[in-house]
Amino acid sequence: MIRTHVLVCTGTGCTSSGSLATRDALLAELKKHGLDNEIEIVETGCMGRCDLGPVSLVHPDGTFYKNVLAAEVPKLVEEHFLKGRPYKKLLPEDPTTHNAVLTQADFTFFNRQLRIVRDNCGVIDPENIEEYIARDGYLALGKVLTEMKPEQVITEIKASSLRGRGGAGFPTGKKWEIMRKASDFPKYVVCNADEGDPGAFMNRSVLEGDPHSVIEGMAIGAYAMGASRGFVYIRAEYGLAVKRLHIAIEQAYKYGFLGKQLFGTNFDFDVEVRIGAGAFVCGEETALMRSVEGRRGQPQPRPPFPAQRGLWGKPTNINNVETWATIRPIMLKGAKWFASIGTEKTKGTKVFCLAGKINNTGVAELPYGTTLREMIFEVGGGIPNGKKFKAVQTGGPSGGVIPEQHIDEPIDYESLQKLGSIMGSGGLVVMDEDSCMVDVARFFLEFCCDESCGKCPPCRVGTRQMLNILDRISKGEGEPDDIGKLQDLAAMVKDTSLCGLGQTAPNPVLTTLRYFRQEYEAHIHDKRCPAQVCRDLLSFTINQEKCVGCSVCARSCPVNTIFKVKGQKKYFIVEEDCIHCGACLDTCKFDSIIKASEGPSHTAPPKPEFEPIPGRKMAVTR
Amino acid sequence: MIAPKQITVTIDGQKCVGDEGQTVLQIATANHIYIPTLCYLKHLSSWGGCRMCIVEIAGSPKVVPSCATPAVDGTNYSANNDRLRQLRRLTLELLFSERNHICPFCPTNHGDCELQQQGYRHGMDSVRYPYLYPALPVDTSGEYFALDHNRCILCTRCVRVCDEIEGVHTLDVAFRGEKNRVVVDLNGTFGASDTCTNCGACVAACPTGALFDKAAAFRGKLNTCQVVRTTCTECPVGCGLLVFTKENRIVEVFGDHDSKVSLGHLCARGRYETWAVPRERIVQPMIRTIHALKPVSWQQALREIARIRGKLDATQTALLVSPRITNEAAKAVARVAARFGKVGMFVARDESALCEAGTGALEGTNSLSNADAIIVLGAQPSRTHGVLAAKIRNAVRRRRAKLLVFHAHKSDLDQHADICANIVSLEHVFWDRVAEALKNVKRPALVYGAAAMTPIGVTVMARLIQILESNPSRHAPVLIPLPTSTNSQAVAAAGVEPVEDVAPWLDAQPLQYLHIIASDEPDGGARLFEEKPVRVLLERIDCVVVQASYQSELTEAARIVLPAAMWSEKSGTVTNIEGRELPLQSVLTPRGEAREDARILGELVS
Amino acid sequence: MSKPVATSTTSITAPPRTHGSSESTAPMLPHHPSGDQRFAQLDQTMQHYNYEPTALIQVLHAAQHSFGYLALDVLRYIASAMKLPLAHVYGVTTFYNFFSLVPRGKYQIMVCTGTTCHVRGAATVVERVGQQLGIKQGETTKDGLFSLQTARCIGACALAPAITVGDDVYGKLSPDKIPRFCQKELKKYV
Amino acid sequence: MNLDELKKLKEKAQRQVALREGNKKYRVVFSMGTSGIAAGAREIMTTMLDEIDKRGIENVEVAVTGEIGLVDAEPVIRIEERSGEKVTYAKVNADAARKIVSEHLQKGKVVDGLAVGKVKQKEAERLK
Repeated sequence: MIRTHVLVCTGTGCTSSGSLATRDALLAELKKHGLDNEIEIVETGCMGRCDLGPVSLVHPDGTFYKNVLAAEVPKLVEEHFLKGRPYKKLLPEDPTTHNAVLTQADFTFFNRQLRIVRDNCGVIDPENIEEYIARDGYLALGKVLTEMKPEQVITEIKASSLRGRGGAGFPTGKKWEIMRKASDFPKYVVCNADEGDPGAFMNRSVLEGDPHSVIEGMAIGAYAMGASRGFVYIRAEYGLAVKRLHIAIEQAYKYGFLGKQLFGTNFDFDVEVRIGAGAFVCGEETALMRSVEGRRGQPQPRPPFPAQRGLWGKPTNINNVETWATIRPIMLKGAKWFASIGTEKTKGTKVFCLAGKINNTGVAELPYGTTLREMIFEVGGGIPNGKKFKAVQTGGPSGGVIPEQHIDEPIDYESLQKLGSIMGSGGLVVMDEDSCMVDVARFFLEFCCDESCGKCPPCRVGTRQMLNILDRISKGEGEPDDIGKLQDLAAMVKDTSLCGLGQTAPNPVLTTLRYFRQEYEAHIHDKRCPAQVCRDLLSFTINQEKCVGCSVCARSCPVNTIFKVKGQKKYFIVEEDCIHCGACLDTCKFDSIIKASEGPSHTAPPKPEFEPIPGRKMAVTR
Repeated sequence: MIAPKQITVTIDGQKCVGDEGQTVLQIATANHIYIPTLCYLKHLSSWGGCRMCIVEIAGSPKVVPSCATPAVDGTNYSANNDRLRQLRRLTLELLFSERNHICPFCPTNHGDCELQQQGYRHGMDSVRYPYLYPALPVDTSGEYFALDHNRCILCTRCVRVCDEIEGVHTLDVAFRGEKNRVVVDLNGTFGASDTCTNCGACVAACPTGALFDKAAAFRGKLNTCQVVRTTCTECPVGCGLLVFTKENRIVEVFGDHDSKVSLGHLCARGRYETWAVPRERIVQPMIRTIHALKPVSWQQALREIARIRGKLDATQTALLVSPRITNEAAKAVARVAARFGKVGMFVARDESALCEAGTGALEGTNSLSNADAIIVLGAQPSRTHGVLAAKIRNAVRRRRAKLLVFHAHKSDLDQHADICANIVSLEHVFWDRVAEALKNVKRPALVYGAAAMTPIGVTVMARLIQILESNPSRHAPVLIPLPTSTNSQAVAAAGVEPVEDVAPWLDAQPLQYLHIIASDEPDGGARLFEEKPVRVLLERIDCVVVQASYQSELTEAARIVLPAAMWSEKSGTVTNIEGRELPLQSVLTPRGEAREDARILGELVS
Repeated sequence: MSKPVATSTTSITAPPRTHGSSESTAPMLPHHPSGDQRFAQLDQTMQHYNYEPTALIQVLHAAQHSFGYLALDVLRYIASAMKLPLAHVYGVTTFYNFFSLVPRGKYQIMVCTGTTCHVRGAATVVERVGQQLGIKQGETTKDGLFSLQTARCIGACALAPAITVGDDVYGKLSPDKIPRFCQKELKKYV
Repeated sequence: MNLDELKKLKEKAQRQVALREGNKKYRVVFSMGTSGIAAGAREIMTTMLDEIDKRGIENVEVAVTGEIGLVDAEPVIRIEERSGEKVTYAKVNADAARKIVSEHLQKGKVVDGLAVGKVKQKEAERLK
């Protein structure tokens, strides 16, 4: 009998930390001790804490281990599996309570969560359909097909008040109803797995951890709406998710959950995977459909909406991964149960990605209405290195930043919108005092400019013009009327752009202007970057008192602009050639490099005489 | 067909009635409400990219492109208000800042450029944003037109027209975002493209000076030109032309959107070959002296002809005419026929049977647009009847109509064909495949050319018709005969005998006088020499009179040359393959002393 | 510290479709005149998708996988086999970041420049990797081994800043770790 | 596949993942310290695992722990019930192990002759 399951996370995060090597080492070590008949290794999807990877969960005890590198495996096996006590070294510490964590239940990051969508993630082997079946997999589909009429399914979804998890929060039941009523055939359902928001990977974690839940949701939706063919449009960057999805689809066909006459009814349903090729705009419904059709992913005006004219001109319903994965639990546990979770307007839970300057990075599922403070300081464990929280960016490049004064706002569609941001796909990127808001705005705008499909001038040219202004500002070449120009352009791009990408592209600029205008002004008027990020506004000098003359900085300097002061064991940075890359700062062990946010001209000390270096031309001797 | 439901909407406070399914722009235009557009072009799918035609829907903060938004009954739209005007102006500003739109150096400056017009209309007198001006290449390698990327606003009208009307999809947009660019094939050039048909539809569709005709550039503003509507006589399809002229010179030729035959489309021949290719005109009557042809007056020339003919018996004379003559000229030929020993019309090989077969159905060419199977038998429409080929390509590419091509020569249609075969030596199994392909076809069309009139062609055609008729649910196939000569069917109908082999015709009896009406045959009638013996036979004839527009080998062989009016100088009618009588309008006054064929004939016999 | 991991995650070919008619109406294609086996592979992929024009992106993925990049003659081959206009194929190919028309290094070094990586210093990471390899973004090393690119979020935000080399993902590579990373880890690929 | 087949399959598959659900009635804890291993605890455990498997008992999870504290009585097994009841068996041999499975784990009857004492939960807390 198998007495213990060792769950090894093999999601993208943990595999990149070496979880496959861990798995192999575990196999070998268990075999060595003759434990391979009683202890089984299960590869699972993402457990949500990629930053602690490779992570592992031992059942039945529920012990949660972090950083389970292959080298730690012998000791782990000895301690836990032979001696039966937790291997303390690999137990994580809860940054909120500063206690060592034994099980997930002891960990604020996990115990605050309510897992509906990610219920199976990190618990089952995503490549084994039977484990999914064991957790009521495809039961909802079976019941729906044999016991419910399509209209009843839609009524149930409407009763649950489920809103689309892709960003806009459109009521799913209503969307399905419109599609149901469309009279044209055939109809298609599409799963949008083109999670392009930088800083968001909840869809990836669901597809890697529980691909069947998405397939089952799509099948239920297809039945309710009268579709018989579905597509999963997934980013090519998500190799592992693609692989697991393919495996899942293959297995679902084998077990008769896809294909012809499912559950003995007349309902046929086929699913195909379409892999994107790196275009953010393809997350937009109409662009996505063009891409599924093998064309350039350029959006089209709506109306007509996809439910009227979608793929190949036929009615098409597009929902995102998380929405599809929510269907199954609703059908299993009922709309009432689902509607009891969340806020008045937004029901259920949302998977969030916590990233950036935060202690607990990872994927967490919480009910709507959780406040940003709870999210960041409890689930997220606060800001590392004792830094100060500055802002949180929600909704990716289409969203905006929310500053500290609004941190007690509940997270739902309406309140985020009120603050000038959006929910988007649920990415939360936390920024601390070292993040420059002009730089952040510039970063997102550059992203949108790069990813603009170029179909309409406001987005194609407007974002470029805005970016040029921001570029200037971050270089210290800002002009007094730049803020006004930015605001005008932003309003125009927002109003006139064809699709969501352009309509929301100005959001980061608008919100940073709204909450951090003084930072823009510091850049423009004082030529200063308060957060010390914008390179052209920085200066690096060596504290001559502290310098011990070890020469590490000089050797690390890529432009050879650090020289030895003649006759002394000191080094000196010649400002003229300095590119402000910060390599010297990173390498100095004596804390003697000073980074300042004033422009170089403010701080440059008088230049001493240097020792000539053989073979190197002396730079500037002004 | 059920009449579409009527809907009522309010646009800018005005009650407008339209049909369900129409866009806001369509209804507005029909009700004389102007909405500015750039990427929109009637007859093309809407793109909705330029953001000029944006309108507001009452109760919604968002703006929508009226060209792509279906009007909803009872809705209140704003098409022109301060906010929209401001947004449009800013859009224009961004467009002007994007690429090099410095007007004085542009062939469409001063009125022909829609971008410029919109700039004026919206009071866009300055650009507040820095000019981005990437240095982009100019492709001048094309035979008739050039592409200057610096002036492109990426409206994709050219791309859509190339795909949706000409059906070759030589153009597309490549790259992404601000790097977007219109490309030819795999980012090649027009000159090197083997898919481009040079139809020039892209140039006609371009709202700016990005695509321009080399022969028309800087020759005059189109909005100050005279415009004449006439018919193309390059082939028997009979496309409508809009000819722009200035000071008795053609500046530009575009397709006529009101033409029932071509709906505004043209092929390279109709659009360019007739005017953008320099040819040596004959501008004066000429009589051969020992050394060369010497210009004379009409009077002298006619007197000389009368002198020669006076000496001859009618049976020693013959009249050979080109099928390009107008119906009126054909009647004139018929009238004077008795005065010649014989009268003939030179046509291409195997084409006389086509002439005798008469013309096809009246809506023949347009019926291709809803045929669900097209059989092309013994014809090469993409070489000889460009506009028809475009219709075939579109039926196949856009509506997935079946295409069966039976021909000895390769053509670009082959790549679209379900079945493509040489008509000689077909096996039984093959016919099963054909029958299979045509099984559920409801509206077949059969386009057949001269090669279908050969014995084997006739057999194949009989077989095809048999297959089509054995299908119970079909309509009778639409038959479209496709002679290559412009007006041959009408000329034959007027009683002029088609002559495929000129040599035996000439050789049948000793001739002393031969009058050839080559009219404005592009080669000046020299195609007669394709039959080798003709040259020798002509040398034997005492007097050869050639009545032509262009100098050629044929005129070199003539004793007397008469200057004939060319297509743009004629008026009258021609009859196309559908039997439509189409008007020819004279566009220019004849060059030099050129005269219309019918008049010359009349004077000849008076 | 980061560890390289060999994941066979970039397999692009889909499992056989279990629905729809498999009857192919496309003509039998002559093999590519060069006799290059990779074209035969490409034929197979196209056949798998029944030469459906809508599968163009999937076919391009497969082609890039076997050829390393999409040369014009490969595009031409695909266009004629799938009966697609050349310009359309070119337009689609150049729209998507994933496809490259020019040869690239044997290993793609992709520096993630997603939001999280950005706030954790991705821009400096790109610069330092470039300095170490002596190339700029978009370039390939002289030995043809590595090319340096940036990616729009690879979804490894918890490991920011992250880099992928070929199929391997490396995480938590803050700028100061780059010299060591380049000197030690990249050696494995040489 | 129809709904009944699915339900059957589910029951079968549930056993695979049951360990991860964590709400078993019995938890069998083996003392696996040095002396326990020396006294043959590993073999006893294997025997017991086989027996549980053979009888298809599902409501049991098996764990190991360090020295329980009855060095002289090894091999020692403690069976903890969800209710908090704990029973310790000492000097368990293969036969005893099988008997514990059949009696205690399957029928819920404590094997009196082998049990060294029923420990109430409070006491157990104290012992920890």
